[in-house]
Amino acid sequence: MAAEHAAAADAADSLDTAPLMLGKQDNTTLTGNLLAHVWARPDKGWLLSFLIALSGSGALALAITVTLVEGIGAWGNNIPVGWAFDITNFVWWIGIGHAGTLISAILFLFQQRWRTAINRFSEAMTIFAVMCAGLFPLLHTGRPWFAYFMFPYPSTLQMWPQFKSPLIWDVFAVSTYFTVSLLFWYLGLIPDLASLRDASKSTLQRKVYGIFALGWRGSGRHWHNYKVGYLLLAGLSTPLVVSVHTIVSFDFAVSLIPGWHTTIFPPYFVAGAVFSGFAMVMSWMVPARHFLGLKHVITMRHLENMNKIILATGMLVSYGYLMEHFIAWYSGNQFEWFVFFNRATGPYRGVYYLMLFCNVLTPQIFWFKRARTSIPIMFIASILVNVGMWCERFVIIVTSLHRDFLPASWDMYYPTWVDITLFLGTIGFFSTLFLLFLKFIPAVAVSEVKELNEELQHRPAPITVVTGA
Amino acid sequence: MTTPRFPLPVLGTSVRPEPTAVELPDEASLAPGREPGSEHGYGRTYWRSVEEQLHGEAALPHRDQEFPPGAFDAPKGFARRDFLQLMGASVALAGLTACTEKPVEKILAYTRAPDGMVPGNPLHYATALMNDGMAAGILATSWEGRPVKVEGNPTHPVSRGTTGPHAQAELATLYDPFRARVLKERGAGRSWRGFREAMRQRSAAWEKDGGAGLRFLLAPSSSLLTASLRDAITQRFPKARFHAWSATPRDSVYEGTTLAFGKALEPHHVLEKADVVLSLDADFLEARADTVDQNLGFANRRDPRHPQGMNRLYVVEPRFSITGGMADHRLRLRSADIEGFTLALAAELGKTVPALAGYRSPAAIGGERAKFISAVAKDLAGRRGTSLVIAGERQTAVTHAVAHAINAGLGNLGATVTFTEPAVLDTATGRAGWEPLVEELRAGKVDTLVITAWNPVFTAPGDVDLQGLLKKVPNAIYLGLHDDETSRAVNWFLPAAHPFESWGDARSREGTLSIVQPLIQPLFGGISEAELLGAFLTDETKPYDRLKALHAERAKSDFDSEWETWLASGVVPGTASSAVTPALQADKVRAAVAQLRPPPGGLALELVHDYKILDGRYALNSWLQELPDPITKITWDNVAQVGPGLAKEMGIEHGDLLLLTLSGRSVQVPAWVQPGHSDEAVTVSIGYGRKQQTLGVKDADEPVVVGHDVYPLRSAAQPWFATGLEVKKVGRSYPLSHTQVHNSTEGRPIALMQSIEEFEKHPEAPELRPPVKLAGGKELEGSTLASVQLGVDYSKQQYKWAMAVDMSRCTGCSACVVACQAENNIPVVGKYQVGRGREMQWIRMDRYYSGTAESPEMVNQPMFCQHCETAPCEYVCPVNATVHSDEGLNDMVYNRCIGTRYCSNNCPYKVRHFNYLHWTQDKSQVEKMLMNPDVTVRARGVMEKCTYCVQRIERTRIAARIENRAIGDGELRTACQQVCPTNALTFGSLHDPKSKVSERHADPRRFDVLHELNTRPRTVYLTKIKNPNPELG
Amino acid sequence: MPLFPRWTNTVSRLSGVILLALPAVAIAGLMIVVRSTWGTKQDREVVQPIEFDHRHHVGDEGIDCRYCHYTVEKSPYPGMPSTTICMSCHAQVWNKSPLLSLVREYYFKDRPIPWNSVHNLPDYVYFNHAIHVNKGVGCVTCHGRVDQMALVNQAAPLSMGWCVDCHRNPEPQLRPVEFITSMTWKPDPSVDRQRLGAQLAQQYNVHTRISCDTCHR
Amino acid sequence: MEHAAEHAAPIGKTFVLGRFPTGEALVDACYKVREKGFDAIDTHSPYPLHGGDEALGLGQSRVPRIALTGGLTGMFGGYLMMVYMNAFNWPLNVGGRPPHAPPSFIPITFETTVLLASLSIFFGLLALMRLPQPYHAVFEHEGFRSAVNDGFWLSVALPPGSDGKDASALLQQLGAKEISTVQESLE
Repeated sequence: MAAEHAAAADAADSLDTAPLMLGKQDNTTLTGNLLAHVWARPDKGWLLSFLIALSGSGALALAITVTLVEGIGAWGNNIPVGWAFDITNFVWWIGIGHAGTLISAILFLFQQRWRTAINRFSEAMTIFAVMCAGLFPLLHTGRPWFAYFMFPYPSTLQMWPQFKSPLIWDVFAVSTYFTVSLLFWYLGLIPDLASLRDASKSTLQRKVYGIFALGWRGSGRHWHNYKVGYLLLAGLSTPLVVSVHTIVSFDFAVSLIPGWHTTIFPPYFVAGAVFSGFAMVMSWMVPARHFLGLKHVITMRHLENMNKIILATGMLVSYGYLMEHFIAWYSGNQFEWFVFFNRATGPYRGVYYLMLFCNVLTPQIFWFKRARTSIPIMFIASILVNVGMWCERFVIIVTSLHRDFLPASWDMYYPTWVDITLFLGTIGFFSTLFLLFLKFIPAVAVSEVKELNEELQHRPAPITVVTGA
Repeated sequence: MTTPRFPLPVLGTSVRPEPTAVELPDEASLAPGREPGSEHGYGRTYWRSVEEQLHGEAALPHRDQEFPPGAFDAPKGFARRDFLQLMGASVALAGLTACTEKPVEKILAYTRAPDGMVPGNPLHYATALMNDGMAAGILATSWEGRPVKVEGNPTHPVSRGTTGPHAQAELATLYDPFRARVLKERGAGRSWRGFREAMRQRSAAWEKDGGAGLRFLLAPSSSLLTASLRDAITQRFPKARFHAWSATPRDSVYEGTTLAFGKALEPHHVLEKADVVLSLDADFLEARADTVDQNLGFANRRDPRHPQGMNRLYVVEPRFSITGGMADHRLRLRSADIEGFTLALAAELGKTVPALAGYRSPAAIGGERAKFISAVAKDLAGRRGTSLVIAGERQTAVTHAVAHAINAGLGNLGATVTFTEPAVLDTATGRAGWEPLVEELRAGKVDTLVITAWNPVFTAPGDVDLQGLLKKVPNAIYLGLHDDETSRAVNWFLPAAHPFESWGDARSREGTLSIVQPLIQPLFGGISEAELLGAFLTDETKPYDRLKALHAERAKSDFDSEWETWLASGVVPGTASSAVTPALQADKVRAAVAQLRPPPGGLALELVHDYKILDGRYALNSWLQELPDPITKITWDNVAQVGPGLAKEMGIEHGDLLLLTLSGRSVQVPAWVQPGHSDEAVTVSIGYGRKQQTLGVKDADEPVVVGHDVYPLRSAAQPWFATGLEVKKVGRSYPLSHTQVHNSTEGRPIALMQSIEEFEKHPEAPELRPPVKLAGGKELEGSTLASVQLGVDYSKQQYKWAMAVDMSRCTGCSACVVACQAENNIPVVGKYQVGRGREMQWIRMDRYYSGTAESPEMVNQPMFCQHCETAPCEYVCPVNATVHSDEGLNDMVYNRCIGTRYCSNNCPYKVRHFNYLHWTQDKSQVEKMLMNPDVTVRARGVMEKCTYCVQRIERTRIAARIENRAIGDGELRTACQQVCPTNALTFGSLHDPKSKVSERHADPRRFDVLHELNTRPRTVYLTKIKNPNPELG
Repeated sequence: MPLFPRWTNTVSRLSGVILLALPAVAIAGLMIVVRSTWGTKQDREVVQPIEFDHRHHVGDEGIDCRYCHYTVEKSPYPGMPSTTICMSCHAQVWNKSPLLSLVREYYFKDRPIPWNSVHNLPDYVYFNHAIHVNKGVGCVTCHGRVDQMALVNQAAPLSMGWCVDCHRNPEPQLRPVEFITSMTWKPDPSVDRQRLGAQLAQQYNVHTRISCDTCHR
Repeated sequence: MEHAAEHAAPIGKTFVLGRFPTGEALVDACYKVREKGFDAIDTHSPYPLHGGDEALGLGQSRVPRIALTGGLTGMFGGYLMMVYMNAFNWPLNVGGRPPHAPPSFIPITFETTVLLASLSIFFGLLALMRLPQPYHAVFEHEGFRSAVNDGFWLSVALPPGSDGKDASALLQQLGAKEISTVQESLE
């Protein structure tokens, strides 16, 4: 028994290039500095960025109001381009959310130790990203006040939703995804909330955190069930996260529009989602670990691993592009082929080439360790990848629609200020929530890190997740 | 649309025998710029007075429930809009439908129900519409006294049950809230009685001098009533003179016949009999109200299976016209050169046709033209008696005369071309018509000028300053529908009554007389021309009585009963003028020809009347303004069309502003590079460039200038074309809104065209092997692919609705687009929104070019919902808002739609249209009267599309089921099918193997657009067949 | 001293339950409301400008519905009586009654009487009276016992579900057309209602449709 | 418990708490304390202890079964819902597709499965752990605040009547640092 464990540990070691935790930590010190940023009064930097983010949310509110009062006509959409920025943003945000679940669930199942430091952070991101994403399916409808038609409830019309439509699948997938992520996140949060409750000096804080901590007292009998529940939720989230982006890709794959009607979409969308998700985590983590003083728990090892994943998924995405084009040519379907020809030579080619640059070329730099371990490079690269993935969705949606089967119906799409404000607004909204999260909730999973610390000090084995005798 | 009935005009509450102008209470209440649809809006004052009388302010009806008197339950039409509006607006804030409490609707019944009217069922009244005085019979569908749709009158020889786009859009003019509503003297409101009084005073003076200073400038007319009034006036004032003016004169036609036959005659082209047709810049297929019958005649011969075989059409023209688009061979030529071409042709023919010997071409013609001429000549000579040469109205008298000579030489007179006495009162409606008047005006001899011609100040050629001349006229009177340039230049302005508001009569091109009966009381207290002329007479007889008196002696037996039959059927039987067979004065023609000199070279200016707004008289008609031009697909603008060669040479691109200068006068017009256009000419259509209130347009509440005015370039001497044009690029670009940006099919098998030989070789459409049969062999299915999925079994249902479009017949005239707009309450969105790709017309008239830019071939493909049996739009709708009906219609349920637009994205034909903004919001009461109560008015945020006119299907079905019978083939017609001048569209049930639509579905030419997607469209197309001359290969 | 006193245990659990239950209750409530007579406007009392009493005209006098609603058999609309029809009787009967003064006023001023509509379908619904009346759907089936209504009110919910139910299974609602306007007709209890219905459906060749375009255009 | 309630005036449960320096010490202590016959014991630690479950003598968790039940309910419930609505209650002709289209129903079936499973796990957990429970006797001891941060506590629930001397003594000898006896308050 012990022998196996040791072996497993060594195996893990051989890969461990950099340490997962810097310096000698014990539970007391960890409690001290992991919670420190919660006690600290908000500094200038935080306030400034929060102000900016808040104004972003304001812009979002304005854009939403205009859309509701004016109608979708306030956007640039038209016939044939019925979807544009709206669905582009939706897919982009949903994709970003995926990294969180991937890190917290999949890496958990694979018992990746390095996940512990970053999972809380990325789960939060998931939830906020899905909130931003969820806005668009609602907003993009012409009559959002009738959106409840999409829910299966017994109406006096005796009408039901139409379950063959991928949009309905979306409704179920996104709402399920949001609910499950929220539960998963909160469940993981309970011990830390308790920790906050009991570590705090002010009674008000104690009471507030106390309410959310539900009276957690670290009971062994609780841990007994808790571990299993957490594991199962992780187990469920894993296929869920895959299903969500698969279903999102069905929005396109199930249609018959050339450029959409493609069987490769599900895997290629999921890869893209993880790709952009990790990039987004990176873009936030680099500054966060610096400003919140978490360098000792979020080490270069973490960042490097993430860069490796970015590289890997980047390659998957590039393969996706390659296949799309190949099949379009190989199918001999003139409509299909024209779409890809048009992407590269048509009026939107700029976006297309930007996409290729950001998604295919940029990640290649992570073949080099120096790049993988250089803070500025990985930061810039992560931003570029986010841009690139947005472009990808734009290319897929708009260039496929604006020139499809009958040339007489072809037309152009140009965004209006409302389109752009909506997009930037969601970024502001996302940042607002995220900054609040960083301020009031420990950015790393305290109890898990403590456990990891324990592991690392007398390294008996990787975290055991098997229960019972 | 139940079985057509022609009930008698209802005398009583709904339609009064004669229009009566509003007696204005006092000048004070006539503050100018009164808001449309308010106080003087039809009905408003009416209701208010009642309600106030009875119960005072409190009892006033809800402002959204005002409607014409006698309308029963009419709020349906309006409240529908308001209800959906409510959803759109207030619900947006409220969040729940339950939160919108509708006010109690009022139901207003008749006090005395008019006989023959069943509230809730429309009636059809026969009347006529005029274009430059020549009538086409129509039937107006009227809901409780509210005309909402125009159809052709099947019993009328010209209309033949169809109309062009203009007749369809006439209602938008009738209900235009910007129509003039106040009778003014120098801007101050006056009453009709006051005006008559003023005239009476003046008439004393005229009686002394016999009306030496009394002049009339009338619109071209064929009205016998007008004629009798004119006689009466000339009797009273012998020196009074009448002139006619139209910006689209047909003078050259009559001058041509005068030259050829010694007197003005009206030529009629019997296209049904013509095997070979040569059009000398004659756009005879444009479906104008007065010539719409020619379309059907021509189209019937485009059928390759026609017993006499398919006809062949040669077109010689400077620009690319609708007719040119149908041509088997086209030759690009400046109008100025067409005279020469005609002579050359005559000369060529002279070699074989003795009667035509001795003609000589003024200039030597070589190369392609010579080849063309010899080929045409050979073809014509080979078809004596069944060939036809048509000269265009823009062409010179000589061209016409020579054309007649050729027809005579080929023995076509009396066969393919016949003649009658002109039906119009004045054959000179252009320069010749008014030059004497202009002289008198210059001399200041005119003291009273009565103008009923449409807006002559605007349409006057650039070298006649009518506005200035009118200043010299102490008493200028203008009768017009709108406050316009002319009304501002005269001192008496009278708001005119629309033809649908007044009694009158009119004759069609070949003489058939129609009684014009009012369908509705004058909305804005308009005055008819007859009334105005009556004001110059002593007897006060109303036009209605005059009319009856005038036609009294026509009656064979009992006048009153016959009179009502005439009204009901829309034509007075036996009034068609008898054909005359004139003798050609060959020597006179030769003499005239001898004078001809070859025209100067260089760029020529080609002025044409616009396909949509003609000479500008329809410029305020938002339906026609928004209609894409049949050729250029441009909306809300006119352009300077240049040939591809010239464009390359000068580096001109779409939308570049050009400075056109001709004899010192110049205008700016945006350029349009038109394939197939002559490189030696620039074509601009007249009538645009007026500052106007654009009705029903979301983004333009302020008056805006629409298009560019080119009348300044026109000269009285050369109304249609002139050489010596200078073109300069201004260097700026001008935004144009067109509905089709891409003109080629990209080699995709979409709009198929094949030559007759190919068709003979293998009759099936190239893209399609014969339609497969299902097990059982009865069902013809849309797809020819082995289907991956089982079809739905429709055989249980009584009907299986389907449509077929014969692209050989379709000219692209776009009448169907407007008809659909009228029938289905389709909103107008305005230039800006069209530019953003948000036009709403359910029919998109796709137009593709093939071949070279210099001599392209055109294919028209009306594209509307294909009602696919395996519709891609349906399975992506999350809320079941678009599903299939049991009879195979692709239903669109507006009130279920939440507007995800997924259906449109997934529609390979992109025929769905989305209400991006609340187009139907804030319409005036008058506009609301235009709405078809049988069709839901869509709100913002819902998808819409062609429904196969489901409202007509259901009405007909219910009528039939009440009578316990089946719907017969042809009993039920969609709006587009009914209007189509070439009968290109067919609709019916595929379960009836004898139905027209079944025949066309079985036609070898039938193909399904994008059938490879296995959408199984119910709407199928028949390939376009061309009949090229092998010699021109 | 603990952070929370003991009673908070109960409170916290209770509040948790309430938090979850609240939305469920709210939605259920809404569904009940739209089905209530208030939601369907069945309980709404519509006052008319003239005190016209159907009890008297239909019940006591036994005037056939079609005498006033004269187009019900040939038009989508039942046809509101023109004032002439009122006067055709009330020129002789009660021609001095103050109750009818308004009718006379409207009549002689040649102005329509502004009745208030009671059965008010949404404007995107096209209900056709003619076809129903001709195929054996009696007035009373939808309008209720008008002969017992002083002030006509909406008898049926007029919800889409209600329409569809009948369109799915019309037989039980059919009656011989000769009794179409009868308020009191009851099928002979000896015959099976469903059978009678089926037989009538056969006879009038009734086949109802539930395709959307039947009512929405 | 009931017994006591019947006879004497009700008194809250009493617990003896003891803090141990490390997790291992705590785990060992558990075994010892249980040997001495105290079964109603519990550990309190910032993170799950190694072998903590065995030390407390806990068997299989019930959570998996709860999850399975929830998941199956979601699966069948979801699929049957769609079949009823689209194929049974009102089968509409949607683009000629069969009203009962299993492939198109799979995604939602999957989602409902996951959703119900997760919900049942979460709420099942709360139920099993008797949470929320803001008050517990152990909180009576101020020092216990370390339990969720860096302390490792053992709590022994005393049988009614016992004063807890023996328990405290035992803990002392097992090397507990900070020992106190707490009583559940009744209001």
